[in-house]
Amino acid sequence: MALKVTDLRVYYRTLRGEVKALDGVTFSVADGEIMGLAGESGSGKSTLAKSLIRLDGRMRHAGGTVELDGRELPIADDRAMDEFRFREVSLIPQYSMSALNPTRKIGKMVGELLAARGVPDGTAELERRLELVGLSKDVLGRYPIELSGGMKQRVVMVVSTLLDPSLLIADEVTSALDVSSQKAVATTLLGFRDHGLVTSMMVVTHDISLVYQIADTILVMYAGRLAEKAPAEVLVTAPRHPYTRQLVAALPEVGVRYEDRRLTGIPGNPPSLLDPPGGCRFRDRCPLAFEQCAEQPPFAEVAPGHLVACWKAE
Amino acid sequence: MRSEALHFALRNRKLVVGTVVITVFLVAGVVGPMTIGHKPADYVGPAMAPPSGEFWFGTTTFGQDVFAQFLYGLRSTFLVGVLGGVLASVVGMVVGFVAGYRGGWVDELLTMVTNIVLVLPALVVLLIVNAYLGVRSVGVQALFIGLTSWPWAARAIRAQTFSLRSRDFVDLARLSGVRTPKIILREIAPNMSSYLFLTFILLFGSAILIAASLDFIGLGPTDSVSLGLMLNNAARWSALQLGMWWWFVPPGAGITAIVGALYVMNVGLDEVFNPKLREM
Amino acid sequence: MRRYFGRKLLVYGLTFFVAVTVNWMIPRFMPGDPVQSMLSRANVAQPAAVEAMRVHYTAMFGFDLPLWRQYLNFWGSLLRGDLGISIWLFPTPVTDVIVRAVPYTLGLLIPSILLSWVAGNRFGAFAARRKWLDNTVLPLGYVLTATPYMWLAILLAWALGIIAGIFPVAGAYGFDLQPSWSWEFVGSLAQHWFLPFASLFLVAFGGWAIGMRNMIIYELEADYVNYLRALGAPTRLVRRYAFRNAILPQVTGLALQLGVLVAGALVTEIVFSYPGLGHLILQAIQNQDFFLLQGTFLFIVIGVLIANFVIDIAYVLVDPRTRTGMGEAA
Amino acid sequence: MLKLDGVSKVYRVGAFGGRALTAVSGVGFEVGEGEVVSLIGESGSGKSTIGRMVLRLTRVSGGTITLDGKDISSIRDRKEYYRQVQGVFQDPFSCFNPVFRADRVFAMIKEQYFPGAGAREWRKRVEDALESVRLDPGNVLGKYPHQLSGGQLQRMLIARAVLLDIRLLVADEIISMLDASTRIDVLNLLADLRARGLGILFVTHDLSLGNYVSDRTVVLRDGKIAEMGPTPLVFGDPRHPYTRSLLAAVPRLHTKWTDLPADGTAADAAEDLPCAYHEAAQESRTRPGLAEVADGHFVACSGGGKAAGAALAKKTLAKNTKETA
Repeated sequence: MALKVTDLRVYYRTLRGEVKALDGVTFSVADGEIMGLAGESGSGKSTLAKSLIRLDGRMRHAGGTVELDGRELPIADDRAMDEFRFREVSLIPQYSMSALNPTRKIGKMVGELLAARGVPDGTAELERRLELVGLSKDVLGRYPIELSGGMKQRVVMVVSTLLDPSLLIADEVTSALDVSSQKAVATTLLGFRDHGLVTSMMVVTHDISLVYQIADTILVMYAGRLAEKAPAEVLVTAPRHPYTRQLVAALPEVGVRYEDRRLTGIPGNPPSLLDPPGGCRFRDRCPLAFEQCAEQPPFAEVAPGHLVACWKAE
Repeated sequence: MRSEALHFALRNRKLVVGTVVITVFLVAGVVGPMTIGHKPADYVGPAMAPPSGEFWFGTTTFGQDVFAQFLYGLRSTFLVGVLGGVLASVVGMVVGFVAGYRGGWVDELLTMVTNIVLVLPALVVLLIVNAYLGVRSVGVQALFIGLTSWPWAARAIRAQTFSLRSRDFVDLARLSGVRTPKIILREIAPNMSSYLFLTFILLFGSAILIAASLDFIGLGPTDSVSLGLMLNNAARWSALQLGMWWWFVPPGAGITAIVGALYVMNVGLDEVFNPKLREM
Repeated sequence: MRRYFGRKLLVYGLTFFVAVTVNWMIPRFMPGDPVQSMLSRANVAQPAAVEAMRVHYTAMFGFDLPLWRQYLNFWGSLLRGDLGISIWLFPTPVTDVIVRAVPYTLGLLIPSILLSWVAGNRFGAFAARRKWLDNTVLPLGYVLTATPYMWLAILLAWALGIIAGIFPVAGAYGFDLQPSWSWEFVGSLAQHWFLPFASLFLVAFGGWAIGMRNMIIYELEADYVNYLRALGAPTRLVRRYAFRNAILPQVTGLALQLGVLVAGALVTEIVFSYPGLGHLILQAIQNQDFFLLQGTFLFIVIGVLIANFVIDIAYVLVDPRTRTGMGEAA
Repeated sequence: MLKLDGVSKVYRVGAFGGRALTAVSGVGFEVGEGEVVSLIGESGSGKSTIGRMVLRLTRVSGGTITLDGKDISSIRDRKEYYRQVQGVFQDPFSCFNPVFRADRVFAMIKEQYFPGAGAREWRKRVEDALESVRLDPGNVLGKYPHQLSGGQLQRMLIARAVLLDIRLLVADEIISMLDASTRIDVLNLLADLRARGLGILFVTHDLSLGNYVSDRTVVLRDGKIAEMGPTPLVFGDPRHPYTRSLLAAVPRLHTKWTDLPADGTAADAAEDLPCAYHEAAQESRTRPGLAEVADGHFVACSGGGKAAGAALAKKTLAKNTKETA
């Protein structure tokens, strides 16, 4: 088991109180697994992704553990986490376009980063890997502003995976891209795993159809909790959680036309996480809700590798 | 959202301290002179007397009451600050809004003018103007200060306007048939009201400092007392050599306290308006 | 980059043009006869000398010529380096008077600007690091920037000059000395230099420290900082980058503050009777020596423009973005 | 109703308009009453610029845009134009001035267009409009924008447009920032408006959305039309290699990229096809640069087959900054 998250809770401090953005999640990611982490805004997917590498100033670790390759990650301890960052857990951020220091030549910046992390000389490897994503080593001698957006994104992808991390988190890396660029980035991610540069991967996205293309499994979150995890194919074709089912049904596909088949969304809004209601958080919007839903259903395995948090999921 | 700002405002030490200091001086400047029986230039006491129960800040070489001068001086200092600050803010806003909103050659032209006035050292220009034209009243002094100190404000407001202009709500207002001046006034300006206020505070402070320098050089108002003029007199009549510290310490301390309080208030407000700077 | 400098030079050229025009225009807007008002205040005893001066100044202004001619003549003599003749020190040419004073002003300004900038930035970055330091140093910084230059100068002169008696409080060197390259003279020069320098330095230092502290705090929120942190980069590296990037707006700030710093130097010189341009301005005003005043004004404007240009060059050297030709946002 | 004829947009960039940047060149198409036309393209294709030109937020550099045969730039009274043509934009949060209550967008319409309407009568109209976009007036009136969801805000903006009895709506990427569970409902609203006789210009980068709702599709590439025609034809039988490669790159829910013929082969296959424009008979080239290959189905020259496919492959990563123009 590469990654094992147990009952993780991370809260956001705000003026009106703590937002329970991540409220008790338990799951694991196997070696070599690419797990898509899907959810809408406010589902807690970004909080989960950030928690695994670096809590920002307003986030508080409220409980639970994270284990990577059998070692517990000290996620609440910013200093102690440094040892794991980059080497064990790494991140491709959403803001790739601005992730590089604008006043340093790229090669110099990477060199200084590596030296600071105690990695001897990574230049040769760096050049090799840039070539892998179709960049010449000339980019090392340039400033970020001299590169196009796509080039910057590729540089960041290479830098993030340079130390062969055990877990790579890709946070909404395709959301601002055109379809053709999305495909290329997604394929590159797949290539990282296939070439063994990273062991496992978490691809955070709001776009299920995209993550379906490259992920082995997909984990769906809703309102700070896990809804369903299943192999990608199963999740898309035979989802068991009513939320997943409605969500997948609401996605228009090429070929589906309004006149032929009118799709519908999910009525209602997710609950506020400042003071979330007890029990299943989807129950106000759920067509199947019944009395038992006042109690939080366990995230239970209903078939091999298929976990669902719903009393009605058999 | 508004109550949130208030919540932080009341808990922001910098803002509270700054506001209290300003208020105290403002009240002293407005109410104080009414409590004093004589004019600041009257020869009311013994010459060169150190502070005492009767003359709190002592007297000048000629037996004038330094405390009375201080209170009257606060008044003109605030007046010059407010008038100069308001005028500079207005000019800066007009130039900044128009340049930022219209863009194109209007922007090019206004930016050019702004840069020219920006590069010219304001005090030195004021020296020339005041010396030749014999500017000798607080109002006119404030006018000239206002007319020379707006450029950085215009630049800052232009940049803000420029970024707000591309926001969709501006387009939506245009689609609603709202005319440009109204869009600037009712859509863009409210969004940077905190920023405009901060700009005004800084201009207020800098107007006070510029006026004090002019007064000190001897180009101050002839019809009233100001803190800068007090410094000028103290220096001219060798208060320094005579060890009359009570003559030159209060006016300088007054200016420093007012301008410093304005700056601290500014930071406090910035923290209130800008969640990023708030301490959690 | 060529465009960047081209634009800057255009602005400076226009500024110079505006300054000269203002300089030419103001005496002509002055109520009454400028020559008469100048001479009435001039401390010249002999009537013959007064008459000579009247002839000279009337010719200088050239009031009998058409305006455009006056204006062109003004430019003509300016370009020949002729700024007229001082009334206060008649018949010394204004240019000579100014050239004698400039070294003193530069001697105060350049070290105080550079040192306060360097030290203020270092200190501000350092203060942003620790909460307690930030909380104690910050208010001090604000008090310093809010202090009128002349008042700090007076306080220093009073405390260290009059009371403690460590430093002299007037002039650039001892009254009993003649300028020479002797140790005695240089020592006296340094002693007289220190207080004005210190008061300029302190006020400016406060401003830079605060500016840097705020810049660093913004910079530490930047995406590249978050990325570096996520990759476990040590604080040392992150701070180094943040400092380097926060310096850039401070360079621009230096250009913006030049006018204020020059003004500060002028009033400080007045406090210490330091024989620089500030002292000249005071004398010019007291003696109604408008030629001297105007000449000093032009000199200062030229100096500020040159300094601005130097800063622009420095900016290009420290910010790679201006060099690539893509970041022409200036 | 709306007709674009040879419309171009050239931006002057740099000081004093030193360089020119062509965002749109020679685009012509129509939007009829009760018709949804989707304008599909990647970032930098000029699709948003076209939307803004139709809304008169950006000046047209060349060609004409006409409404019922009348050049829109000749309509002096902008209000008169905006009474008939309205827009909804991509980012609902950016459309609301954050310092005011959300229903200010309605008040602005009242102030500008119906100053005489009584308060009660107006409130009724607003409530009706809100109900027509399936919002509960009690839930949204009097709230600040940050208290509402993106979906709610976007519906309010549609309600705002509907208040004016418009005939044409420009919907610029209106659902790309919404969550998956609510976006389809907003999309359905567009279809409802169409049923009421409105013409809709639906600007999007998402092929599946365009396909879902539109009657006709215009595929833009680098400011020019690559292909256009009835949606089923364009998507069912794409004739331009660019359209094909776009379709191949769209992530689908039940088909993986790997299930399609491999990357290269798809492109190669497209390249091997002869250029549809040049194949077509001379007399079918009824519009400048476009040939009518089927009824109402136009296609541009593939630009030398291979070049087009290769260009896309290269572009794959090179251009992915979001369209800002």
